[in-house]
This record gives sequence, C-alpha cells and structure tokens, in this order.
Amino acid sequence: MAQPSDFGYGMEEQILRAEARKFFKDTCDELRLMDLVAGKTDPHREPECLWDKKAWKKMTDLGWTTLAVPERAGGIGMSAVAVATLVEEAGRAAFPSPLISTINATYVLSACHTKNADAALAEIADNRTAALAVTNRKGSWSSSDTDVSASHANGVITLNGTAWFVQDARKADFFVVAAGSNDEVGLYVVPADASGVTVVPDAIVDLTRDQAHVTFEGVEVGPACTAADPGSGSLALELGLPAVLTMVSADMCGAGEWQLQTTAAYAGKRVQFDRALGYFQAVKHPIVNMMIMIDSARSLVYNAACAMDHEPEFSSVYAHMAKAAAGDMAAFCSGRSVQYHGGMGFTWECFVHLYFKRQMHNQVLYGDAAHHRVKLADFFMGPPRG
Amino acid sequence: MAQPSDFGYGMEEQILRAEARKFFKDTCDELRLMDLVAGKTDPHREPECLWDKKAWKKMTDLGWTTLAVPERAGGIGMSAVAVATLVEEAGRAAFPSPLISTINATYVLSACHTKNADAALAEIADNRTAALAVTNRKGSWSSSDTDVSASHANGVITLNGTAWFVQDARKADFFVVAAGSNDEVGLYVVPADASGVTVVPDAIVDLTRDQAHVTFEGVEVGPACTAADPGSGSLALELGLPAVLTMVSADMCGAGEWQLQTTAAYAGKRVQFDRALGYFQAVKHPIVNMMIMIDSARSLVYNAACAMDHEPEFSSVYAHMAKAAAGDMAAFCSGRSVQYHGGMGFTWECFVHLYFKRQMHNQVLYGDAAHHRVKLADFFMGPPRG
Amino acid sequence: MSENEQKDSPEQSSFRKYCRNWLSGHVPLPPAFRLPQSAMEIMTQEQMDYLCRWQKSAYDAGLVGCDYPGEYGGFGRTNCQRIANEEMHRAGTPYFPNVIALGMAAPTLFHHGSEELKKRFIPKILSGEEIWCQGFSEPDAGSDLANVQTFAEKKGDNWVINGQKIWTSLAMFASWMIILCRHDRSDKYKGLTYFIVPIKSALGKGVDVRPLIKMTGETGFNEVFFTDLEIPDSYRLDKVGNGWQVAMTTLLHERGAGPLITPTAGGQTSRSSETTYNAMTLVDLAKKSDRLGKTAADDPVIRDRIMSLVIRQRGFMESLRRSRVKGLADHPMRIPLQGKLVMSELVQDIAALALEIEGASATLFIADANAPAGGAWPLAYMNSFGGTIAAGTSEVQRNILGERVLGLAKSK
Amino acid sequence: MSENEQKDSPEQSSFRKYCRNWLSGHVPLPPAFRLPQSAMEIMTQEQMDYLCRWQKSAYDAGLVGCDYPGEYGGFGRTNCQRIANEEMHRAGTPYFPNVIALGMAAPTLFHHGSEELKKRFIPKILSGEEIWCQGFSEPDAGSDLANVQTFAEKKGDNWVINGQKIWTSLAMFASWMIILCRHDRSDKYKGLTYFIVPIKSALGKGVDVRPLIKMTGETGFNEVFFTDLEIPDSYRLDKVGNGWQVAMTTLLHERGAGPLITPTAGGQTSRSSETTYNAMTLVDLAKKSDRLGKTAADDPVIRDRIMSLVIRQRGFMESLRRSRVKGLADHPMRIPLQGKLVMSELVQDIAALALEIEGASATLFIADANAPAGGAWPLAYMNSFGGTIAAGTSEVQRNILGERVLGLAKSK
Repeated sequence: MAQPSDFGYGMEEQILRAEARKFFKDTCDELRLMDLVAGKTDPHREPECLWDKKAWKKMTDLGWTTLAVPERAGGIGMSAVAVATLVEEAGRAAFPSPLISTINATYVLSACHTKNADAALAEIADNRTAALAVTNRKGSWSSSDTDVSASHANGVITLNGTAWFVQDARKADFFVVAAGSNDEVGLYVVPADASGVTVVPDAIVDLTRDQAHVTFEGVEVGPACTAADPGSGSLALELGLPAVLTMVSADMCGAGEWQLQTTAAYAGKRVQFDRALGYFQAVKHPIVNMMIMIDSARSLVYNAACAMDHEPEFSSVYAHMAKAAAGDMAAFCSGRSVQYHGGMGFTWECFVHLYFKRQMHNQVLYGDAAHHRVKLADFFMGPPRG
Repeated sequence: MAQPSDFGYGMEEQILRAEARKFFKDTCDELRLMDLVAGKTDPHREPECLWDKKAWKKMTDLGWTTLAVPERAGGIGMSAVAVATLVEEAGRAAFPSPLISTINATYVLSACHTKNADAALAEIADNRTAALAVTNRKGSWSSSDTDVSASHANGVITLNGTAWFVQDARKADFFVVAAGSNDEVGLYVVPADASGVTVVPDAIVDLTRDQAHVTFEGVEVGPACTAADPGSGSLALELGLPAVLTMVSADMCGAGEWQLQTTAAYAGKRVQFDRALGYFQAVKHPIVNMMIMIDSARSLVYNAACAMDHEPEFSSVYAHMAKAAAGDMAAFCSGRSVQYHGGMGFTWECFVHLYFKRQMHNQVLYGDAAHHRVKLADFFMGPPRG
Repeated sequence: MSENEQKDSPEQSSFRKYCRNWLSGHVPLPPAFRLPQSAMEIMTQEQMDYLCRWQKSAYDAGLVGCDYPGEYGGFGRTNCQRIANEEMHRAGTPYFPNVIALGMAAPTLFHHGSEELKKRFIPKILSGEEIWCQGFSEPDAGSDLANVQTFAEKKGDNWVINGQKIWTSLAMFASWMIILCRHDRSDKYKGLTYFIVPIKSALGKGVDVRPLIKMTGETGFNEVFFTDLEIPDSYRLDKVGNGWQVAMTTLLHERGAGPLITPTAGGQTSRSSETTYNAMTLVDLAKKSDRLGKTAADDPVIRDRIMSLVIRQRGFMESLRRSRVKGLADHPMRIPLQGKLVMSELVQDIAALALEIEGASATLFIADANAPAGGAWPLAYMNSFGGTIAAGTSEVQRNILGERVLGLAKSK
Repeated sequence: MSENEQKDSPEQSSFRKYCRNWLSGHVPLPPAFRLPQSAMEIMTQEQMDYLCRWQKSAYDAGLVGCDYPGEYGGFGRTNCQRIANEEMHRAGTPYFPNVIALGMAAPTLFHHGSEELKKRFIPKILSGEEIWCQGFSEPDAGSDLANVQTFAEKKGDNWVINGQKIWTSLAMFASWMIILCRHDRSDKYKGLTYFIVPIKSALGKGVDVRPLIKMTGETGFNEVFFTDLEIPDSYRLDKVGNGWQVAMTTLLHERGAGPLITPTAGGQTSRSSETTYNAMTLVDLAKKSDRLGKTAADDPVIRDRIMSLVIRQRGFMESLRRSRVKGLADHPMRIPLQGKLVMSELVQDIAALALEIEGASATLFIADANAPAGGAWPLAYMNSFGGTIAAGTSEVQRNILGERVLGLAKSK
C-alpha cells in the first residue's frame, strides 16, 4: 500500500482547515485565551479546570469530535489527515478543550474492534468526551506498566489502582482505562462519575489544559464496559499509539507556528538600536531555524497521518518521526519565542508564556524526542546488542 | 592532595611559553608551513613525511623533548603544565614534528617504573624520538585489544602482528609497542630499524603529520627491551593515558586559538555589503562561541595537566573532560573557520585547511568527545545497568 | 502502481509508459572510470564525454526539455519532465552534465532572452551539445553579489568585457557563460547588466580559464579572466540596467524555487540517493565500525544522532512533497527556498557524523587502501563546505528566508 | 591546607583565621520560611529582614567591605574580601541581600561619586542598612540601553525627573536607586547623565513602584514611575553628559569584570552551589527518574548530555581560575566578560535537561505534592530566561565579547 503524493489532502480537508482556523480565531484569540485561563497568577493556587463549554458545544455541533469516529459507530470517519488538520488549528489557538483527548481515545477504541468499544465510540459520536487513563506513576506510556488492576468475578469487573497523567481529565465524560489481570492488560470504559472513581487534579505548569491522576477504589463495572479483553488491550493501545503521537504532534506544530508568527511579528515591530529587531541576524537567523524545524515536523505529521489510512504498516515509524521532530521543534521554538520577546516575554501579561507552557507539556507527553529516536533506531538498526 | 590555584603555572612556564611562541613563529609561520607540507595537491599522491629536521634539531638543543623526562633518567622533569604549554604552542603552529608522539611515549615509559623503561627514557633524554604503537586495526586505544603478540622463549622475545594508527611513525627512532602474551600485555621498546619491522605509511587527510601502521614480522628483541612485563603493560598504559589525552588536547587548543584569531582577523578585513564581515552577527556570534569553547577546553587542559603532578587520583577524570571539551571545540571551530573564510577558505591556497585537517585528525585520535563522556559518566554516575 | 503514478494525467501516464519502455533498453553501461558525486564536480574530459553522450541520447528520445516549446528545441508536453525525471531515477541512469545550463541558463534565457537567443541556444542546452557555466561570483562579490565589478563597456554596437570571475564550475568544459556585469559604477544595483559570453571559442582571445584547487586537493572550479572580450549587443539579456532582476531569476532557480515558475529543463543533477547524501547509509557504516568494544551501531548515542539526521532528511523530503499540496503550503516560497540551506547543512552533518563513526579510520584519505568506504567520508565532509558556501552561503540563505518569507527587515 | 590557602599573603592568612574563627560562632540558623535562589528573587519583607540582619552582623565583624577604605566605611585591607567570601562560602552562610548595591552601586560611586556621596552612601551599602536598586532598562531601552528616555531637567540647582523604568529588581525594598537619565534629546550618548535618586522616602511623592508578574506567576521585578521627582544636583555622578561612561562602569561590574578594577564589596549573591545551578545535581535526579523501563541514569543518551553540561560547568569554573593566572590569560576581559553569558545559558540548559529527565512528571508545578524536587525544575527553567534576557541579553553579550575582546566591527 502506498501513500498518495498529496497526503490525500483534498478539498474537504482544505475547507475543514479554513473553518477551523476561523472558528478558533473568532472564539478564542489571544486576549480571550488570557481572560479564560490566566486570571489567577499565584503559582500556589488550587488547580483549576478552565475551558469554554459554549465553544465546545459549537464544536460538537459542527461534528468535529466525531470526525475520527468510524462510520460503523455513527461517526463521520474522515481521514486522519483531516483530523490532524483540525488538531493543528486547535494547537495554533492553544485551545483548552477535550478535543485531543477525545480523539486519542477514539483511535484507541477504534483499534479494539469489539462491540463494546464500538458502543463507546457511539457515545463519542453522540458528543460525549473521553480520555485515556493508561499511564502509570512513572509516566510510562506502555500499557503493561499500568498501575490499575482488574479482577473479574461473577460477571463483575472490579478496578483498583491509579492512572496517572490523564489529559483533560476533568473535561472527560468517561475514561478508557488500561488495567491488568494476571499480567494481561484489558481496556475498560469507565464513566467519570462511577462510584469509586476520584479525579485528583494535578497542579501543572500548562494553563491551557487540565491533568489529573484518577484513582479507582473498588470500582465495579459490568462486562459491557470491556472494550478490549485482558490480553488484547495492549495490542489495541499499540495500534492506537501512532494516532496519539501524530495528533499531539499536530497540536505542537500549530502551537509552534503561532510562536513563529508571533515572534516574527514582534521582531518586525520592536525597535532597538534604531532598527527593527528582525534586522539583527542574531534574531533573524534563529527565527528562520524555527521555521525550518516547524516545517519539517509538520510535514512528518501529515506523512504519519496519511500513513494511518494508506500505509498502516509504517504508521508507527512515521509517528515516532513526527513526535521526535515535534519535540525538538517545540523545545527550540518555545525558548526562542520568550527570548526574542525580551523582558516582555518573561512576564505574565505577554501571551507567549501560554504557548511556552503548553509546549513544555507537549514535549514530555507520550515521550520526548530522544525517547522516540530510540524506538526508531530499534526499527531501522535493530535493537542494540549489550 | 590538592591543586595550587594557579595550576602551578609560574615564571618558568611563562618564559617557556614565550620562547616557544617566538620559536614557532620564526621557524614555521603559515607561509613556511604551506611550503613545507602543501607542495603537492593530488589526493592520490603517495603518502609523504614532511618535516623540518633542522628546526627539530634546534628544539632538541633547547631541551624541549626532554622536558617531560624524569630527572632520574637524565631529563629535565618539568611539570606537566609546562609541557602542556609547549605542546599548545606547537599546536598553534600546527608544527609537523615528533614532539607530541615522543612526549606521549615519555609519559607511558615513565609510568612503567622499570630499569628498562628508564633506559629508554634516557635515550629520549639523549634526543631520540619515539612513538606509541599500541592501537589495533579497529582503532581501539585499549591495550588489551592489541593486534601484536609477544612470545618469550630462550631469553628472546619475538613480536608478530601490526600496530595501527601510529602517530608520526616515520619520525620515530623507536616504538613503544603493546604486545600480548597469553592475554597479558607487555610493553616493548623496539627500534624503528629493527629487522622485521616495516613502517607502512597511511595516506591521511592531515598534512602536518605522518601516520602509519607498523608490522612486526618475527621481530626478535632481547629482554632489555621489555619496558613493562606481560601483565603490567596495561597498567602503565592506563597511567600514561591522562598525559596522552591532555597533550593532544593542548595541541588542539593551540590550533583552535589559531583558527579563532585567523578567522576573527579575516572577519575584520573582508568586506561584503559595505561592512566588515564581523559586523554581521551571523558571523560575529559564532566566532564568539568559538572563543568560549576554546577557553573552556584550554582551562580543562591546564586543570588536567596540573592534576598529573598535584592530584594524580583525578588526572584521568580531568583528562577525559579535557579531551571531550577539546573534541567538541575542534569540530565547531574547524567548521566555522572554513565557513567564514567563504570560497577562499575552501581552497588549497588558503591556510585554514591545514588546521582544519589537523583538527579532524585530533578529534578522533584517542577517542572523540562522546567516547570520553562515556568514561566520565561511568565515573560520575557508575556504569549503566542493562 | 506507485504513489506518483496514481495522480498522472492521461498524457503523463502514456508518457511514463513510453519513458519506461525506452529506458529499459537505453541506460548506458557504467563507465570504467569513477564518476564524481555530481555534475558540478566533473574533472576529466573522459567523464564529460561519457555524460554528454548520455544526455544527447536522452534528448533524442525526448526525455530532456519535455515541457519546453518546440520552437526552442523542446517537446511541448505539459508537466511531463517530472515524469521523465522520476523514471530516469527509477532506472538508475547517470545524471546530465549540463547542469548549470539546464537548471539556470535555460530558464534565465526563457524569461529574459530574445526570441533569437532562445532559438539559438536552448536546443543545444537540452541536447548537451553546448555546456554552460555561470559567471556571478568575483573575489569581492561573494555573498554580496551585487558588488560585481567585471565591467561591460558599450563600444558602438558591441560591448567590451574586462574583469574576473571566480568559483566558476565547469568553466573548463563550457562553450558559453551567463554573466552578470557592471556597466555603471555609480549605482550598485541599477548599474548591472546581464549577458551571455562565449568561453571555449574565445579562449586565449579575451578569455582565460585557470583551475582552482579545492582543500581536498581536487580541482573543481576555476577563475575566469576577461581581457577586452568583445561581444555583440544581441548577447545582452533584458534591458541595460536590469541585470540584478535577471540575476534574481537565475538565483531563484539555483535555490530550488525554479519549478514554481518555469518548465523544468530536465534530469537529475547528482546521484542524490547515494552515500554521502543519505543519512541511512550511516546505519551500515555504523554496523561496520568498532566503538568502545561494540559496533558503533550498538552505541545508543550514535544511534540517537543517526536517527536525528534520518528524521531531518525525511522531514525535508516530506516538506518538498507538502510544498506541492494546495492547502498545506501557505507561502509558496517557504519550502522551496529552504532547499539549498537545509540539504547542504544536512549533508555536512551527515559527513561529520560519519567521521565520528569511523573513529580512528577517519584519518585515512581516498588514496589509502584501508580507508573505510574508500575515504569517501572525509572527502564528503570537506566538500560539504562547498555546499554551505557556494551559491549563497548558509548565512545569506537565512537572510533570504527571513526577509522574503517572514518579512523581517533586510540585514544588509 | 586547601589550594587557596597556599598562596595567602601574611595579611590574608591571618585574616582567614579570623574569619574562620568568627564564622564558627555566627552563621545564622536557617529561617523557618523558604529563601529564594538568589537575592534578586527576594519577595517578602520577612526574607529581606532575615538577610539584612545577616549582612549587618557580617559587616560589624568586618567581613563586608574588607578592601574598601576606612573613610567609606570599609576596613582598608588588601585583597582580603576574596578570603572572606571563600570562608563564608565554606561555612555555608546565607547570601547578602544588598546585591545591586554591593555589586554595582558601590563600585560606581567609588569611581564616579563625589567624596561627599561616597562617605554618605557606601557605609550603609556595606552594612545593608540601605538597599539599592538599579534604574537602567525602560520599555524602549532594553538591549539598546542608550535609548533611555527618562528625562532629567535642570531647574535651578535641582533636577526634575520624569519617566519610567522597568525590570527593576528589589525596587520594593530599596531606599535608593542608581539611575541613567536623559538630559538632552538631541544626542543619543552624550545626552545621558547619571544620578542617584531616593525611592523609599519618595514613594507617593514623585516615585511609584508597581510589581510585575513573571511568567512563573511570581513577582520579582517592578516598574518604577517618576513624576516630577526633584533631586539636588549633588546626587549627580560624574559630569552632565557623562552618563554613558558611568553606566559602562556599572555594566562592567554587572557582567563580572568588576574585580579587575575595583575592590570587591563582598559576599556571595546567590546559593550558586545549589540545585539549579549545578549540573551534577542532574545525576541524582536521573537516578530517581524512570525512562524506558530503566532509570534515566542508565540511559546512555541522558548520560552523554549530563556529562556535556558537567564539562561545560567545570570548564567555566576552571576558566575563572585561569583568568587570575598570569601567563594563561592574554586578554584581561576575555574570561570575565563571558561570565554572565556562559552561566545563564548553562543554567538554562541544565534546567531544560532536568525537564527531559523528569519526563511526564515535568508537567507538575510547584504546588503539586507529587512534583519531583518540589517542582523546582520547571520553575528554574522558566526563570532561566530572566538570566538570558536581563542585564544585557545573550545576544548583547555576544556583541560585547566579539567587539571588545576580538575587535570585530560594532553590530549596532
């Protein structure tokens, strides 16, 4: 199977992108974003969950949360490049919403290919929100390391333990939980309001997201909640991972492009030594390097997304490439965006810290650049010997 | 034992440095160096061994080759920082001579603490030249990997095999050869003109040095040639290694400083867009980065050299630091020196390629920067687990 | 069916079949001698003759100049040169030797030449019968190209050229040169006029070519001296004083943005898929190289760095692909203008890492029988500075990108 | 005997013994509240009071202002401040709070102040009784410091100050400010004059201090507004129109080159040996952090990168040591002028690597009970941009080094 040379990016995708860009610009420009998430400054404040539910309602009305849901489950079933283009625009707006988390859960559930998983997908198609709860205390994204256990008895499944680093947890209607039973991992759909489920917000750096650890204390769910049986959950997660990596990377590319344009605009405006800052090569050339890194990461994102539909056997490799490139890009672009905004860029009132923090978060999410280069080396070079 | 805060760098060292700088400037400025080593351009020419033996005679008359030889063997026994300061100046001149190779052999022989080794040191004190022949085909600097074997029978030692990457081999009167006998490594002093010894010149990139592999075919030497018995050769080499690394790094710092000054001078002279090149931050700032890297490497060199006399328990760690810093510095400075000389810097007739090539050689010699960082990590962090 | 074929137009599809069929019988045998990495490095007449024969046969078969109009010696097709290039790449043909002519002289003539010039010169560019070189750089006009001092003085209907060009690749084989001259010393930019001048036929009669030696010891570019060379006014491109604008057209093509505005003349110009331009070759090199008692391929730090380069290379390949997709390339010049910069720095970094992987053996040069990969990597590393310096240094490329794409203030 | 002691002069040696003896009984107990990393980040009056008490007791014992003349409140010793600093470091004392005064105001007064000013102000700088801040930056005068617009108008024997300063650390605690003003709008450099102005006593009477909030959410610097603040002409340093020269003296000290020309006023200004300024702390962090199923300390790529930083840090420490050795430092400013640039970028890179080592946990900030190291690393990373921006950005520092040390053409 081969990829179409245009990534399969056609008229529909172009229209979606234009709509999305307009929507986010109208709904959540920098000023509104500041108002929404940056009202309180004290770093010791209680963790908050700040998002615009009205805007979210409009997004669901537009069908955006069901783009990735397969038609078999009542969704729109659009291509992954279409979904990536939407996520990229959301990233450009640093938009606080359960969009990515729901999309990520969607791809994992789609990979389960079970009746129960399809039922959960139908809920997403019905505009419910979801989040993956698959990560352990140490931050391992590998499902077999889950800190949650599932015991099966008398037709009832009982979950115990804690899932960590759950993204947009307080915006989720249900969680897709990886839980182990005798060393075999299953995936379970657990409503956020189920008895015994406690969402404990983390006090995070990023202002545009919420993150939590979710504890499961004797949470009892029925067999219909089993999206993937013990033993097949790991595979489903593995199959869903390329999408997760690709969508996070798409978000990063959107945010990176915002940083580029904002920094270039400031360098065009700010005058020092009777010259616009951009005149100075010490500023101009690194800004060009930002652009080059963004372009590379962005191209790899579309390559990875396209592979999901057209070259699935390589989608994992390409997704590792995308996240590795996006990780390095985010680190560089974020640093430069603050540095070239000078003293101003170091203040709370300047927008750049919102993106800086979101990118700090994105960088380590699901593994940093070096992590993914290890995976790629294993693929291209074989595992290293002793 | 602690280091003196001034590195033990006193009046004697200052005078030596001033003398050395003047000597190399008078004897081998860039023009003479070009004449000496760059007369033939064809990359397919036979390997040559080009050096100024008259200048070398003057250097030995000045006692410079016996600086490092302990007084017990008839040498001057000066501090390692003094030796480093001389080597640094030789590096600044990219001076083709057996200076470093002889000094390196000196330190290894000094570490043997045997009568035979001291006899070899006395030869160096008598102005004979030497080179280490301890490296195998794969370029491993670890003595236990030697490709040369030594069989002991009837009071005669017979050497067979090949030593690779022997520095300034055709300028050496004798070799200090690492050879294995039943998995134990000894060090042997072998005259370059001994029967069965063949010096096969390598066709190398660097024009300021010669390198060869030296084959030993049934070379028979007497017991008096054993500088270190089988079993103690590895330790002697290990004890000598900090000096070897430090002196090569000192050479690199000298060459790096030449690259810095030459590039800064060109950037002050060359006009483009009605401005001296150095006006442009795209040139100025990386030149400043060259300076910063050189300063760091140079300071670490003197720290390592000082440790040899005052803090021997850490000399190995500090030498790894010096070579790691010098390696990264050499790579960066060499590249920038060519780049900022523009088209001119890319030609044979421009001096910069002489240093560029010498630094390419230095970089990989005795391990590159990453190699030494592995050694440092093992020291500071313990060896990695699985 | 490959990804590229899926989108072929009917004309492209049938032309692709034609190419594939013709190529199945006409890829020349490899020569007995070594070919350089790219046409810019051709050093011997033997190499040049072999490659010219190949270009001529490809031209006769209609694989060069596919999209150029018939009156200029082309074949009048639509977007078919890309097909021919793809198929030649696939068939593993040699590259074309007339790289400056195809890539820069032909498009410059196409946009700024008189009908007469186009009809006279483009056909022999396409066929490879006349090799071209480019006379832009001078000793004091490198990055600051507009500072050229080679002077063209109007004498009656003719122009008389005096001055010196430098870093002129292929000059020793060239019949013609595109040349940027000064006709007026009082205005830096408007004082420039653009011509074509004869080289081969004028050697010793107003033109002198002297080879320069690269730091590698190889030849590869030249100084070209002009002493009272007289040429007719008809050799002028565009108006007197419009030389800078014409030069911009040439540079646009040199920097990779040509395909946006001009039919591609054709062909690959280098063996770009081979060794020194491909980060993946480092994997094999690492497997063969020893490092700290293991192979370099088992060293996690080396693995990390190889993968960084593999990702950068793949990233730019995908960017080139993306630059052709409507909706995924907001600024038309943004990716194309990165080409020269990104690739030349990538090639440099690949070669530098190769040297680290080779370790002690990296000291061995091309004449050494024990040199890994025949000494190709030290050679490639040194030559890589040609890439980051020639045709606008990396510093100039970053200025251009910052100014033209991001709208930052001009740095000079 | 430590390496430092070996070279002590008789005076230094006996003073060292005195310091050691005094310190054995006078290091203050750690406070119940948290102290910030450096004096520049003091946020509460409680922190300030604690640190002022410490500075006063050290001054009373003769450990501050050791080398300053007695008439300015000093102790008239020779090269003894370094001894006191070493011994305070060794004893693990807190830092002094009056960092701007000791490091910049005192030396500037020393070189450019009238006898009257020196006698009036330096003693209370040394004792810490009067805290100082620095009024250089303005909204439109950051890197381009000479562009200051805060205006000083001569009225009779007085000056009237109007304008705004920004990024003013310690302004909320300061009694006095050193300030660069413009008295003449027609000449960028010669139109500048340098003064000292009251802050605390003038609050609400011509001076207004408003805190700014950093991207971390913390306060830490301020905007200071001047509205018709009237000061006597005796508060002027050096001549009218010599402000730029005076400012250069201040900046020289800010950039670390002060000890070459001025007695060091004293003390450590930060806990530089602690966490966020020491690459070796990454080793422990890596041992506690999980990565790909091992600890990060077992990951060769992480190990390589930690060692790079350890080497950089050690390299600069050794450079500082080398800069004091005759014969090993050809240009006296070459190492000292690197200090601010090298250390601030090193600190940034250390913090960035710490975040990678922490992995997913790096998302957790200082209020999170599960944050590794109490969230110090994300905080340190963000604050590190203060280091690369304030007091001359890294870009400005590189200009200075290129121009002053290497003699390259001025970039502005």
